[in-house]
Amino acid sequence: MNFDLSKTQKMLQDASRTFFQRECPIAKVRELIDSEHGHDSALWTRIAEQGWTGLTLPEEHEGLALSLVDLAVVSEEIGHCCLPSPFVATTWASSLIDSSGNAELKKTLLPSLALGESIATVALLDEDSDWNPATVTMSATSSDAGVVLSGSKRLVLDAGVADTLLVVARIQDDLVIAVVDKTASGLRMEPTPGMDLTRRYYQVDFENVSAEILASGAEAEAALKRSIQIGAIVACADLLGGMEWVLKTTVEYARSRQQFGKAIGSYQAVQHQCSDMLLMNESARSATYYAAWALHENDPAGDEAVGIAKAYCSEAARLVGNSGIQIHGGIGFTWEHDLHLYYKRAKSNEYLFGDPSHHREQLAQLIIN
Amino acid sequence: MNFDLSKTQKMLQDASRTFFQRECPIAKVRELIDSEHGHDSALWTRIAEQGWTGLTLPEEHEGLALSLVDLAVVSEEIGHCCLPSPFVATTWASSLIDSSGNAELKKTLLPSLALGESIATVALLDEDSDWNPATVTMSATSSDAGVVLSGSKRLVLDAGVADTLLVVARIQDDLVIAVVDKTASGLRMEPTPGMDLTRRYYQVDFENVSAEILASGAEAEAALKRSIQIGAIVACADLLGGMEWVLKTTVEYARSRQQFGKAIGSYQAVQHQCSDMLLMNESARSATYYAAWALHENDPAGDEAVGIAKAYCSEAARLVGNSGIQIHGGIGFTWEHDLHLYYKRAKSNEYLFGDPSHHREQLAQLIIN
Amino acid sequence: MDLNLTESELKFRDDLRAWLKENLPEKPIKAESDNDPEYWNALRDWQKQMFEGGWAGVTWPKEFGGRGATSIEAGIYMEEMAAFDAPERVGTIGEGLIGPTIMAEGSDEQKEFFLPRILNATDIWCQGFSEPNSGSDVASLATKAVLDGDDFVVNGQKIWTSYAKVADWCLLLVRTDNDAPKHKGISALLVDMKSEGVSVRPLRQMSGESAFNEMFFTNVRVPAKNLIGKLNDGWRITITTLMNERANLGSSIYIMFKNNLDKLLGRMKELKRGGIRLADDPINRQKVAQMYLELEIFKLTTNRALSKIAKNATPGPEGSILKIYWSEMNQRFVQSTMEILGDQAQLQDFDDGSWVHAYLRSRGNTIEAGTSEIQRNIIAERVLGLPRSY
Amino acid sequence: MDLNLTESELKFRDDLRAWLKENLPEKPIKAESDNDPEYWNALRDWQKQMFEGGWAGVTWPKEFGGRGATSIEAGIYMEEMAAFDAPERVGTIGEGLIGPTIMAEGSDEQKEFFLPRILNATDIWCQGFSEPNSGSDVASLATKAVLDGDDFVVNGQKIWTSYAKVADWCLLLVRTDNDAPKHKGISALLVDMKSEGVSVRPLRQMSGESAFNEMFFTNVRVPAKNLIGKLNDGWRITITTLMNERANLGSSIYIMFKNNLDKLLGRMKELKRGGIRLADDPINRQKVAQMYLELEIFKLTTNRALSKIAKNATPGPEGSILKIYWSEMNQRFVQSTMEILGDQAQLQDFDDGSWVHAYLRSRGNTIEAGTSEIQRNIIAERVLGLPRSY
Repeated sequence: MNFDLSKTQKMLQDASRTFFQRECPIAKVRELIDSEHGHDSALWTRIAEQGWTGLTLPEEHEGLALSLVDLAVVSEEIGHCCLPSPFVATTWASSLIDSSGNAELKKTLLPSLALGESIATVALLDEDSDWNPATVTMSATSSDAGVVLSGSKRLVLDAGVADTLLVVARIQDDLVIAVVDKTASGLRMEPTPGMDLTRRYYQVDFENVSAEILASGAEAEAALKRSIQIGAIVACADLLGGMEWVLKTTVEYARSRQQFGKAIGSYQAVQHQCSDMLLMNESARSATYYAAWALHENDPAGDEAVGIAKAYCSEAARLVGNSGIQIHGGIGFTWEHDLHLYYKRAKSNEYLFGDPSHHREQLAQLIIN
Repeated sequence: MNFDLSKTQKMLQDASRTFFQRECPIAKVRELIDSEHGHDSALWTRIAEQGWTGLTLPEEHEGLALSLVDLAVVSEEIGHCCLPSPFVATTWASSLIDSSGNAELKKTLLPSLALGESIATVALLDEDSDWNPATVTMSATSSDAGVVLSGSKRLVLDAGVADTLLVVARIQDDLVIAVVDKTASGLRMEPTPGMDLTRRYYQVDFENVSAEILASGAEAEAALKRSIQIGAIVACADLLGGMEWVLKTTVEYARSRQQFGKAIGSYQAVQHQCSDMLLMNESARSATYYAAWALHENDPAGDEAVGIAKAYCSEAARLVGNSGIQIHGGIGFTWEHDLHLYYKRAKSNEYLFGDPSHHREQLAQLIIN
Repeated sequence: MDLNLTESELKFRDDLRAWLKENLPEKPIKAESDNDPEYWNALRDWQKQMFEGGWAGVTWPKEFGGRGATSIEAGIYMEEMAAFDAPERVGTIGEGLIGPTIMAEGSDEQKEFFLPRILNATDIWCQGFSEPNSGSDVASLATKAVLDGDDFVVNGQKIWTSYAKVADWCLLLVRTDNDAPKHKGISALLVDMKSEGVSVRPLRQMSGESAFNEMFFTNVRVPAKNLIGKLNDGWRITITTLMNERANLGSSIYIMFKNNLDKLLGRMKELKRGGIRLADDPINRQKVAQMYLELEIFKLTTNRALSKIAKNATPGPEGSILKIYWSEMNQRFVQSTMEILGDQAQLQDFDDGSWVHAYLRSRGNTIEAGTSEIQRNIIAERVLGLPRSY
Repeated sequence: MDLNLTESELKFRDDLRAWLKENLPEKPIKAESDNDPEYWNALRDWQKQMFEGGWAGVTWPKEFGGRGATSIEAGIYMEEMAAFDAPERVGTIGEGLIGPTIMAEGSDEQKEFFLPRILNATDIWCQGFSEPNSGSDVASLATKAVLDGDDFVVNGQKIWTSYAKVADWCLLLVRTDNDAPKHKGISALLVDMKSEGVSVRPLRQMSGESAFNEMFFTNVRVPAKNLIGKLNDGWRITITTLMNERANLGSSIYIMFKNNLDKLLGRMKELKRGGIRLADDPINRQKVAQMYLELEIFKLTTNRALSKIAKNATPGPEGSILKIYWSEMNQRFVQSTMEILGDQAQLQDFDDGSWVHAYLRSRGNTIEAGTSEIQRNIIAERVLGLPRSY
């Protein structure tokens, strides 16, 4: 048993940290925040050149065929630098395509996603649905070319820059995943900005939009489940990287900030909060990397491991953020300080791919039934 | 608006504190703990001489006709000294009789309860039921003299010393409260000791036990509801008195215990726990006395005030106890130290008259519907 | 113990209600931008109107133009103002903090000049206490005042100042003796914000708005007669002011949270998630009930404190208990809200972004007006009598 | 990263399993009373049997009679022993703490004499560190040893000593220099518990049992050759021992809690309250899922630590993280259990009082083996590099 990253995984870690420190320092993050789409296509190209847009995709589709642990490594660095980008959306979408059995669409769609030449996203949530695909109600009707979609999807990540939308709907009782091109007629989208300044959410409306079918029925369910789990790993690693930044920044501040003639880090009230931050950070790390490993290995514990990680990391990152701001005092509460960028991103990650309450209930089903 | 106790209430507070300090110091508590019934009839007589066994009962039935605020005052002192006695059981039972419309049984039963000449208790909980009387399923059959009872009740307080048991059952859909004499044939009881060393719980089995009816139908429901609310006030005040003891004892210890050359109370880790203990103690005080006042005044907010107090005090006393033991360190974890007596009593109070989860759901019904 | 309002308390409340019904501006006063002069003028007008109606400085003694209200009436006042959603009181720092300080410590001349101008909104006040390097340790402040002829010459920087952009005057703490122990070398000056050398820069919070400011003082000349109290006695004066800051807020905070909770309950009844009405989810029910009960207990403890102040005249360090209670309650409150409403609550356009704003703004609650850590120190040391920890 | 067991780890596990299946006592070893000699003899026999099977001192180097197991194998060992519900290891202090200390610091003579006797259960060990007035501040200990001819003469009192009632030997910390700074005047002695002047008094815990003791030393003569390490160098030795105390426990704790959780899940499926099966109540489901996830993460972090120790050889202050984690997790765990099972869980005869015992015993978890407060200080100072707070 070896919990350490392998030598090549450590190289990937170093390479991605160096890359993002250089390519996306916090000034760049703030610049992207103020841009329309929170996306820099030149930067995206450089990320793709590293192969990270196709990290886990098969080599035949221009991917690197690396493991989900490697995906977690890169995602952690992305969270650590607070990168605004369609990385989560595209990774989710490409995993969904890759998890389907549709060889033809894989061949059509995956290579350009892997090479960073196109961007995709998934439109899952209905007005009333949650992250359990069983609650999706948007109905589709069969057509010659595939399906026709009408209805609305909310909280669609990066729809504004996506070339392809994978839309989850239902033909009668059967789940269907439909592939919608950005140019399709009847497609309308509106930005619905969230608390997280580094991500872009959209409301997407469909009015008789024609689409191809990626997968349907049990196959669609299985592919969707796995892609959501992969998305959850990405979100956990993103949270982990953010936590790590907050912890490090806060401990540094606690060492240098003086009050009452001493560094505030010498007061137990501050020390003990820092210790708890470390405890949560370490626990989140165990949970995230184990989940990535178990899911990749198709270990029977994979399902529960992902739920455990997502529930824990979501809460831990918020609590670490709370303490980080508190220990910084007033300055940590300003727009000028970078803490709030991480704090807000942690909230969007908390919801993405299911909040803690959702995952606890899923977990209860696994352990009770 | 005056949140202070009145002059006579303050006198009652002083008198009861002095009385219990004299009559039931902690050595006496420990002696009673080791006794069979956790009840000293001589002490009970002296308590009755003060009028406290009939504190809120009408004067015509030998009570003092004082308010529920006064009852809270005395109950707080009882909790503060950790008195083992059938006070909770008898107060609950006499409130139930008093809240019923049965003039005859009031005349028969209340005076001797008020004068401390007899002891009563309420048998509410079935095998599967909770503190919501609607979940009681034990069925009774009508008879000439009243009803015949068969079935079991659990967690009956002080059944071993009770002269009268008030049994909650159901004739078809109607709730019925039956009065069972301790000598009734077919009655069997077995002690089921709990964590709380200062209280005695029993399993009580009924096999064709004949009983008179105190109340039935809507009247029984209303009387039972009010008596449970009064019981909840007693439990809250008991918790409050215990919390106050734990806080005071812990702060004294933190002032005197030295580690690393300083009183441990000079470390923020200890200080801040003590501050939180005070905050909870003060909050519990506000909640308890307000609930007592509102219930007594039949204020429309009475129902919710009782639930608020019971949910809050139950959690607060446990958290205060946790910190009390933690700050005392090893010595606070010994049998020898008195902390555990309060800690265990807080747990039985937490369950009595409904735990926090129960009261939060009740409260949700009030505020949502 | 009698929690009903007395007859005079009822009359106070009813008079206020009647006046508010009559006088409340028809449409809410809202700022178009951070620097909208119309907004501030409207608020000044409202303050003047309140003064003319006899509803400014309600707790001030009648001799100074106030109403001589008790602490309980003051609580009623805050509660009603919030319940009527009355406009922000731009004079609140003057009324609540500066006025009482001037009454207690000011010269006759200062009282005569400043007090009426506070009540009728001629002067808006701010307070210059915190500095970038002295947050919790207020007494370590470095802004310096040196006597030069009849004037103090002030140099330094302050931070976290509410109303600095519009204030006419500032109660400024300055160091007047560098050699004395830090608490003994501080003086309090009444500074005209229009003085040369005063500049103000807004400070944006993580929740987006700029309610606080930085103030810079460069060779600002302050007449020596604007010293309040004795030279180097400023720390004692500060303590009094800070104590006043913590009392009395509870009643309006309660209404503010209560309104949010009602709004949440409304949303819970309307919205569904996964086919279930939010209000029917047992987990949501537990959460909202917990929010409700914590909030009600806050009101009760506030009322107990007011009831105590009504007898003992001055607020004590127990104010720290209320400060910790509401600030941390609000942080639990907003998190529960986010959990109950689910992912839509993170959107800036959901309910006008009010949940997002409440969520983010709450992080400041445990920092502003004395951090939770400092409040716990105060309780431990001044209420529980534990030895000093720092 | 590969979380599968290696081939040699699998072999270690399978060998152990095979041996346990063959050798585990048929019925559990249980004490009739606190002072039941049969109980302790049976435990000694079990320890001897384990030694003979090659399963005592698994992490000890082969030269000292051990198995030379890696930290990961040690984790497997703890996990399997717990999973098989194997009897308590009466030699655990000797194996885990005293043995490694003697190996590192003892003289050849000490090694030769003591080490084999630890493994074959000839000697049961206890450790005399804490004193009534030195709890968290262990280095302030007052038990005194004065050299008199060839012996040290020991006077003083120790507390919280496990196994003291049955121990043959004690690793005792004593003050040998009153004038030196507190950390520099401490020595470590190996004391024969049968020496004249040693007396032991059991200390009852709030959970009812007496697993700890007080020890009193009155003019106890200890041969000078039983000094371990150098005179006045006892503190350094203590630190090593305490570090060992914190590592390695995780794997057995995990199984213990896991068994409790499984028992709880079983109860939740059987029992109803208010007409609803406990396992169907959405609030209970949230609670039990939270317990489950916290416990699994504990196992993961334990495995990560073992994986790290396997490379770096010595456990570091990160052990404090695991100590805080499991002790506080267990306290949440028992409270959730009490909430889920409801009022019946408070009864002494419900599930043999195991829930009551677990609930009460858990309060000691954040006190024993270094309080949570001390552990947080250690993390802050030694892991995060924050300045010392006390």
